[in-house]
Amino acid sequence: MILNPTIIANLLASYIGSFMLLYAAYYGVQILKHWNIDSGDELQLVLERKTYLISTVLSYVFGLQLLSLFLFIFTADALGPLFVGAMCAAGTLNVNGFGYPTLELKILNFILAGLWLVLNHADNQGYDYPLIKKKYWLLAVVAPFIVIETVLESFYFLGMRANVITSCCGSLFSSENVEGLGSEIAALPAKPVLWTFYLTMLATLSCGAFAYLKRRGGYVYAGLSLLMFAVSLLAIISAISLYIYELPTHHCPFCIIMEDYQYIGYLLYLLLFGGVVTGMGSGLLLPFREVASLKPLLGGIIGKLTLASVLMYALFTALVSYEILSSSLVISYEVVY
Amino acid sequence: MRHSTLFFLSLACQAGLLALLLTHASFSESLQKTNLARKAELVENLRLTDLCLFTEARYTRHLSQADLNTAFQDHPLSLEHFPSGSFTQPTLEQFLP
Amino acid sequence: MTPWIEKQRYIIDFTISSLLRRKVKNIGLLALYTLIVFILASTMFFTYSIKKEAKLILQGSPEIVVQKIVAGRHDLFPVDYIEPIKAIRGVADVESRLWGYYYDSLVQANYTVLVPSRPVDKSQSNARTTVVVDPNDPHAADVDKPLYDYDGAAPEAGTIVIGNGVARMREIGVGDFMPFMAFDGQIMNLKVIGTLSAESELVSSDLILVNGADFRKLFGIAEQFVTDVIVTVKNPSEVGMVAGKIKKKLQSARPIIREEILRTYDSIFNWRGGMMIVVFSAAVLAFVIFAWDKASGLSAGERREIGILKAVGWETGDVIQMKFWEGAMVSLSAYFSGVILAYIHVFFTGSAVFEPALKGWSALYPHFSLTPYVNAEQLTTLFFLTVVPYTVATIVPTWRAATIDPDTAMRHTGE
Amino acid sequence: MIELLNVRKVFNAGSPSEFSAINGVDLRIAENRVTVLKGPSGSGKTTLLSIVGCMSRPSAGRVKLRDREITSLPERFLTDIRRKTFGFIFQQPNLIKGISVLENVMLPAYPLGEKRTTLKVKALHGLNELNLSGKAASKVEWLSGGEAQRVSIVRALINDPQIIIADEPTAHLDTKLSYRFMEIVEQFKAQGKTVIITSHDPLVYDSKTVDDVVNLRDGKLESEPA
Repeated sequence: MILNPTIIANLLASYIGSFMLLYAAYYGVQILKHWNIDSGDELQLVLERKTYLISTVLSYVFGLQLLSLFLFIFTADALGPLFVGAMCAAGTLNVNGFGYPTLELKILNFILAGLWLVLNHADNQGYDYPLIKKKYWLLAVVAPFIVIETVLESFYFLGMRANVITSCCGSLFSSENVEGLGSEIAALPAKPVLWTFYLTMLATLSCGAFAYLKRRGGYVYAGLSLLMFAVSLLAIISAISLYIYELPTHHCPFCIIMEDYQYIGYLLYLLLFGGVVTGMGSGLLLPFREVASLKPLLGGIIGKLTLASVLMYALFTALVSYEILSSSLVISYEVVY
Repeated sequence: MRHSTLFFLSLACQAGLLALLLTHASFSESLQKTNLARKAELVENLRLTDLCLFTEARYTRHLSQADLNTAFQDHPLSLEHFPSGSFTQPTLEQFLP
Repeated sequence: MTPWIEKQRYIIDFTISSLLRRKVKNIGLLALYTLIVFILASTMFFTYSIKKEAKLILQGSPEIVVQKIVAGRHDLFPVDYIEPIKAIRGVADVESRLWGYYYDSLVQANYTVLVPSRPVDKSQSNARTTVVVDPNDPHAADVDKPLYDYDGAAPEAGTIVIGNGVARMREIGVGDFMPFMAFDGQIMNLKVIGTLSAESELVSSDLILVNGADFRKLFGIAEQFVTDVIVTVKNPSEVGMVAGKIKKKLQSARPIIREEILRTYDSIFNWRGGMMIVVFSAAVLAFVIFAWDKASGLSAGERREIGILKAVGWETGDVIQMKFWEGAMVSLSAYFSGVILAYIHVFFTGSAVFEPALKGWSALYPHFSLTPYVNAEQLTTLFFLTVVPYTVATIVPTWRAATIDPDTAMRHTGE
Repeated sequence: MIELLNVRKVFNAGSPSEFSAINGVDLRIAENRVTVLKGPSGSGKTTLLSIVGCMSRPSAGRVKLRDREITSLPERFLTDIRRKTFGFIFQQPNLIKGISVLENVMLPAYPLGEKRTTLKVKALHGLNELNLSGKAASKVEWLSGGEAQRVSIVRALINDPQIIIADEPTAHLDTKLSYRFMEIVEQFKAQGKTVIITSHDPLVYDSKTVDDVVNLRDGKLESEPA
């Protein structure tokens, strides 16, 4: 293990997050078991009060999850010099087999926690706790993931040995090394990927606008927003990063959050994560439109979420386009690596 | 004035001060660039290998050159009897991969 | 949206006035919190800056140093070994180094005595300043003071160049003589012909540069030995491989690669920073318990206040928000002031608090000012180490406070 | 306006210390009338009042407000109804120390996020009505008992509630101030508000302002009004 302040901070955050979530999930299960809205028993009153605790805890966990996602990448980046051959996060994440799974789970958990908050917000608008059981089932689903994430993260950090020869982003995300998903994504030709990105984005945005204005096609939009999330990540690795780094061979999704690139990555990823959470959240709420106590309000909430999602994706696209246009890199021909 | 205005004002002041200090940091970083380059040049010319931070004992001076003829430091994790041992360790990772 | 903002502002207004009503308690908490942030931030700033500084400065250190090890101990390096190393493919050059330590019983300090090799030839930058110091005019060099009054050439026999720390300790300067006791008890009086600049103290404070012949005379080292050798490699990417070959060829050799030195310094300060944080985590924990206790042990007055708020129409969520703002105010103020104070402490006052610990028993301690390197990573780490535990510790007590029954206000009869 | 059907309230249910404060109360409180809940201490007056005022939920039974069933509403909705419908006057003035009279008065409106300037105008107007305009900036600690009581009345009125609930309002007032309080109640009635008071003070329940008197004993209504 490497004793580094940032690693300690990471582990601390993830233990605290897991602990809080388990605590919340425990009461969530109590609620699932004993909930009876018509009762005026003290038990019911206690459970209703617990819902406040759980939503407070979950909002904190959500915030923590977002911050720790970035902190995690930061740490991975800062540890680069300790490992032979690792120059940035891409290399350090590869130090052992737990790095990338942790990162992927972190992203997944962030989205799940966000969806839970969306559901919670909608539930709080109804006077009879219409979604309470669904909400706590979802919580019960999210909790194990966060625990697994914590376990993986612990293994990742505790299993680190300085001076291990690892690959850096130069070889991992370059197409010389034809193994692994990373390099396969990187090997995708930049231009077609950009075309795909813009076309899917156009479809997503217009579908979102349609869903917002006509209140139809919400499910399609939710699906598209998830697809768009994946396509955007792909595009960042295989094409957009090239324009930001102004290097035709540097495919790294992590370096863009570094100081050298004016922290542009934060904005990009925040918009992207925000877009996918709100977009999927709108789809998540759609089945409950007909619930009596939510009927008058839910349409508005879904509309707002859709709008937020569309705006964030649009802003993301605008930012990406600006980066591409202002970049001095010109991919005028198909680069054959 | 409302308390909340005062609060946000003081928060903004603190954040501003911090931002100022960070600007100072990046400013002095670039200011120190030539200075650092010259220090690096001196290091290069004299073939130095270590910082002159811990001068209390011979073996703490050139940490990377590990002068092994000294007590209390044959084991890499042995406790130091010199106070600077609380800041540095006898070198660990000096062996080839 | 506007009602929401207005509501938050009302809540903040109220929170602040309620904090101010319990001034002593809250200022105590804030001061303690700030102190915790200050200590952690100072540690991080210091270790991080020194790490970065080491990394930048030592960029110029030798690619490979080869020592000889006998029975696991550092031994003099035979000159005969140089030729076999030169013969290894990929080796550009091999230079010998002569250096050692000298204990000065007068001031109880250890000096590093070093014989400078010829300066690295950099054809592109021949602009190195060479100042011939006139011994009769001590201020001659101040006109346009270069960083180094030293051009890298080895001093002539009988003369030395000293580091600024040595000059400071012995209160000597250019033109003075410095006596050394040689291995055989002979006294050698060497003349100081130059000092290394004060700005370079972090690397040169304890140096004494001598002539090769003087060095051998001082320490009694025979001509066929040197301290160690430096190997330069033609292709920088082959350093590791060349080092491996040297080790293979000369079993008793111990090659040290520059990258390893840099990595090691990185690890050392990482480890130390982490160590400090582990040590201080006891303090953080104590603080968190204190915060928990403060948040959960509501006084009768506070309970009554919350009861009134709830009775007049505040909802549980509103009280939670109030408590959230309370926590945010305390932790943000403490965080910012702690970080600002730490910055001032480390970069303006030269880590006055840490100096005794760093200095240890050193008689000769370099004077140096660190170049500030502060980045988002450090600030986020600090945030996680201080604000997050505090916030989490207060969630449950907050919720407890917020769910006080509104009718407590009604049931309250006595004042 | 408010209808209680077979309402019970049990504390510490299931434990040996279980006791029921309210035992099957049926009650209708009509609009624009002054109702007094009368009974010895421990008869469940305050508990009943807190159920009527949406501060707590009954263990069983139904509560209807303007024909809307509110028995099992979650707290956040109940609070929302409460702060818009009810104004509370307590036995103690229950003012928060350390902040000004004006801020105390504005307190119930904070969660509604009204604009501060309009809220301030409203609060000053309310203080003016009860001859307290000179005290707006002063601290609560400096008020006399009667002034504190009136400040708490202004606070109860800040959200313009339809129903005023007063719990033993005259318990700590002398005769003169108690009469003054009943005058204020009279004004409420004139403004078309509904007033519910708990009291065992004859000065209150024998007042000509009072329309209905409900007798409570051991958590039950006494059939014959005294």
